[in-house]
Amino acid sequence: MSIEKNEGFRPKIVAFCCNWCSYAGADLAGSSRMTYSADVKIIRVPCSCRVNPMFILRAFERGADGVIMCGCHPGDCHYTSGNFYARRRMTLLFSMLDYIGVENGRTRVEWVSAAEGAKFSQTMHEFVDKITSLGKNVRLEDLRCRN
Amino acid sequence: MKYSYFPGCTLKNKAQDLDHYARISAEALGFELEEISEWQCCGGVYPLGTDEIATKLASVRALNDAKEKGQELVTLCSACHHVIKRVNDDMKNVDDIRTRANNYMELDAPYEGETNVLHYLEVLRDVVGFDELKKKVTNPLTGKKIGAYYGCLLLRPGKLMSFDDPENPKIIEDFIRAIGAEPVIYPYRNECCGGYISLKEEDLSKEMCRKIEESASGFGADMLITACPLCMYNLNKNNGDNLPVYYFTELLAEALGLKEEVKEQ
Amino acid sequence: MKTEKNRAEMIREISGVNPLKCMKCGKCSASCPSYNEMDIKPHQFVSYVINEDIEALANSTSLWKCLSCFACVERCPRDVKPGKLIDAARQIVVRERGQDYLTPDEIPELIDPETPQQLLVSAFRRYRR
Amino acid sequence: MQRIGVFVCHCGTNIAATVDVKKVTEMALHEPGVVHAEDYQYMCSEAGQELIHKAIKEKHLTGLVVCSCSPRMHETTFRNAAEKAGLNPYMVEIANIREHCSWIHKDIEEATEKAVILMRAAIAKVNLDAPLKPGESKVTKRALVIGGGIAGIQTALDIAEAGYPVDIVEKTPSIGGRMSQLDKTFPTLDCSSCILTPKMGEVNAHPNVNIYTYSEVESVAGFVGDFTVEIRKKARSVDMDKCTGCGVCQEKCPSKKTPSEFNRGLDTRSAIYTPFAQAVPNVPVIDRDACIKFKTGKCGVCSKVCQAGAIDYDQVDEIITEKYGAIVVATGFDMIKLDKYDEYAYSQSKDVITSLELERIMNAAGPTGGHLERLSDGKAPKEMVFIQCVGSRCADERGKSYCSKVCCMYTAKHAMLIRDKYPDVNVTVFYIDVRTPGKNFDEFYRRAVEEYGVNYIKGQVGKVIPQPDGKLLVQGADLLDNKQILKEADMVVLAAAIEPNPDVRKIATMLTASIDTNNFLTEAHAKLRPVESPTAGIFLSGVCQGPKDIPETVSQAGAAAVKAIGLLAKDKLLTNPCTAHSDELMCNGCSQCANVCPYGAISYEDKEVNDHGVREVRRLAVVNDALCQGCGACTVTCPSGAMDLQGFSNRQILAEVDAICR
Repeated sequence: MSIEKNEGFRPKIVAFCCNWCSYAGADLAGSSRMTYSADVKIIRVPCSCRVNPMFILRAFERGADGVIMCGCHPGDCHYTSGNFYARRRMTLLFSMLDYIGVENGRTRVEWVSAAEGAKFSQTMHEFVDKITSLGKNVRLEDLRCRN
Repeated sequence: MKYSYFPGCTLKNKAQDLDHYARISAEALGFELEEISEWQCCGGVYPLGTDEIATKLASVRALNDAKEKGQELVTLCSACHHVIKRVNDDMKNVDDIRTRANNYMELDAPYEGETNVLHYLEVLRDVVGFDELKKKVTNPLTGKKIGAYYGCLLLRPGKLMSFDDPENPKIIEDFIRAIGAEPVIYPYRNECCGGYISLKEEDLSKEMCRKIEESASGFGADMLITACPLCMYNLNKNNGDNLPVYYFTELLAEALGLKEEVKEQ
Repeated sequence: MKTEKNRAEMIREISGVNPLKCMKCGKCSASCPSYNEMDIKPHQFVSYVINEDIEALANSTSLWKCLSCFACVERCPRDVKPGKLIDAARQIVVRERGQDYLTPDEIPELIDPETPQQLLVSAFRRYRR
Repeated sequence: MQRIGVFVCHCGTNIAATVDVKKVTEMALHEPGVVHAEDYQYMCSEAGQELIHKAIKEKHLTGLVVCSCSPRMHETTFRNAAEKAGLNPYMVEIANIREHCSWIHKDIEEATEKAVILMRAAIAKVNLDAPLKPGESKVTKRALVIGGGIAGIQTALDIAEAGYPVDIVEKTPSIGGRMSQLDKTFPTLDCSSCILTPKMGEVNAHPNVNIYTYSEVESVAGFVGDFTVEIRKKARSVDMDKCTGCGVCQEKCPSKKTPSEFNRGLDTRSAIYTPFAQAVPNVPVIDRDACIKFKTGKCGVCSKVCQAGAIDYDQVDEIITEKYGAIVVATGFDMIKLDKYDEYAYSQSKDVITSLELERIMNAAGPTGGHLERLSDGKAPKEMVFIQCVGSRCADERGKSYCSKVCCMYTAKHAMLIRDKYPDVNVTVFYIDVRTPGKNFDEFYRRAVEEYGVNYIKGQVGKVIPQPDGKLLVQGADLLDNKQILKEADMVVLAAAIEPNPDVRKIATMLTASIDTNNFLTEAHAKLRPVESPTAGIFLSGVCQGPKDIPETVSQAGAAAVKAIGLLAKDKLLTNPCTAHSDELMCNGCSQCANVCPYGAISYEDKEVNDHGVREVRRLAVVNDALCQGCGACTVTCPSGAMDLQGFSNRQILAEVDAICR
């Protein structure tokens, strides 16, 4: 219902995908022609553990409405344990986002394997719907940069 | 242990003694069935349609009543169990049904599938324990060869009812062993008896009962027991005296030495 | 009057079933205890809905022969569960026309002293609005 | 400031049909640093690469952005093209406007807008790219094959023939795998043992092959060219050097009640056993869970009867550590458990069996001596029913989503063999589809129908109903005749789905090789790199990658061997230059990075630094480029921001974020 309210709103969504599983999963979604919204833009990183919380804050600072991070399933990390670090870091970061004014629903972590094109597409659908229903995000500001 | 109890239409009317057997046995086994006040009939059939709300409300009322008392909900009749358990699942997992049912009910707090629904047999298996039951049996039905008749409603859909293996159940067989008799396993025990259609399609349901009876007798059963009053009626009607069908609570009371007591009352 | 397309959509909606998932294995028809009584067989329900031939389903005796025993629901390997489609088709018929398969006048002839309440309750629930 | 060239590929119509490539090209020229932009039909072609070459030379480009397919597809192609023109290959970035754009969007305007944004992000990244130089690492010239079935045997033989040493690790007491359990093979009806046992002998005798049976991989460390593997050689309780394989111990062993794994539990074996008569090595093992000596301390019969004195109750597990350059996974498959499919009465009747059990029954060395009989009463069957797709092609959680691929053919084989040997036995097959894509496959199936009179019925079975007289009633559908059938049968054979060996998940985790939702190992590219794992140095052989029959398995085993040989033949490997690097002036030596590094690539050194004129000795993190795999875990954990990843630096990723959110 709230989706209808925000009709016409095109969210900016950044997706961080690890090279080994989720980026390959996105490729598979592509080659299988499983559509999802063009509002999602993917940034390739070697591993989900390369995603610095700073990157996510920066995205919100620059006007992103949602940020999603995808990695290999727990236990399947190409670098053995990277996604565990990522999971812990994101849990911590997400728990603080509310405090700085970003709703919980604007961030998400999802595990997508190289074989899960359908899951990638489905996840992006859901996420875009969610962000669309939340509407435009408040832009974070770095107070140090204020006069 | 005290449970909220949903007796259902048949056990409250035509088959009152079966309900008495259940209550008195429960008492002997150390748990109490507290009948839900002002319960309404579950409807007898689970409405499969995803947009059916009104037909699910009776179940929601019973479930919410149990929730407010902080009790688990025990059912005896297979059909009630099937309907209430599935409605509970809807209330827990289907947003649309939950929202609409709650809008209609206007409860103090919305009902979201909190109540745990148990069949009487599950209480015997998981709370009392069949070993414990066996110890309390004073009048074992030794020598009786009994076929368990599950029918469809208790077992299916397997994942949702999560009662027992829908294709190879054993809970009633274990029950039969616990009351000292010998279970007879036969393949038609989870095939439908046609109870639902016996009003209008008598011949079809007769044929189905025949198959069940033949299979059970073929494997050596002297009698059948069931947890569904409708199955019991339908099978008895169509079997004649060849293979009597009893309700499981009756044999339970008998094994616990309580049957005469009930009769005297 | 609703179009066949509307009605097919309604069946899909009420049942929550995507008939396109069917791989035509026939396990539903192989499991159905009322198979021989049905004019349109359980596995055929799927293609009738896909082909939007709902009028045929509405006139089918199968709607009233289905036992709601869930054997097809339990065993369908493709998550299609034709029993749900049959139930939805029955709903459509009952809702649209109020065409009752059972009327109160019939009852006295059909029952005997032992008939459990459950049978009447369920029959009414299944057969009429 | 970089001088960047942007190259936009049409990919025929794959990109150009949905993305306005001209517009993307034009927009590129407005971006900072871009001095050249052009589009072309197929950028990856010879002619396309020539365009890139020419532009680099003429416009003195220092960086490239190619807007094309996924970097996982052609990044290497374009990097090589850049290198040929004298540009450092790591100055190339790909904007993925095919898989992530044109293929998944339908609206041209939307897709074009997204393509431009993806291009901007790539340009922003190239602007901050720096030339990188790969290091070198050594190659250990030895291969490891995990699994000793036909896939593992063939791979090992091919690698050994090329002159490289190979070790096979096999979990069970003998190599041979599933193929050794089969009676005949389709579509030629060759005897399985007759073609397998010579190969088992050959691989056992090969001077370059070393076989560890009754052994499991315990741990894997290292990376392509330089893996270190620990192998647990389980205590066999029999000295392999002394044992002559006479078999007396197995005969005399008083504990004979253990279900035989080889015969699928249809009969029993002794506690000291070889799985089958042609086992390689022909040395028994003592199953300590079944052995009376191990359970009670009393017995020792095998030791008394062994003239070679080979029995050793005190043997312990041994851990062998070995280095390998390449690892081939050949862990194979098993059949699914049928406990969720009891409508077929598998657990309720002994006469309902799986196809693999039928293989054992049909085999002369099997539990019935090759005589087709009912396991309940030993009677010869007159009516046999086969049920296809039991647990295959399922959308629910009971079964597997995929087609198991081999069942249609082996069922035709079984039906044909039974009709041939026992012409009075009627055979009925309930099928959903008969799938026979393979050389001489459909002809084989047609022969079963036309020459042998096998009765194929299109329709699935709903229930198998055991009858009081011991017969089975099969209730199925005949969809072509639109009938429900009740067929009386003496035996029912279930074509149960196959699934990857359950151990493969553990092994894949050790190897950091990707695995799909069905536990099949993922290949690096579904079409172009089908025998390689995305993890360098790991190769895939046989059913661990997906359902396959024997000829396909053998071909893939050979292909995996060639890929492994190609790797072992190199003296040096170029390492990934995208490694972590610590800024000496920012590092405070806190050790956080070393704690998270999965490769132990970070160490600490006391080093003199010149911090704005202050000279002092500090404890600093130093990354070993040869060990670093470039995951980036350390870069995020570093509290001072000293650690950064080359090729994926903080500034680069932030620039991409900025470009996308602009």
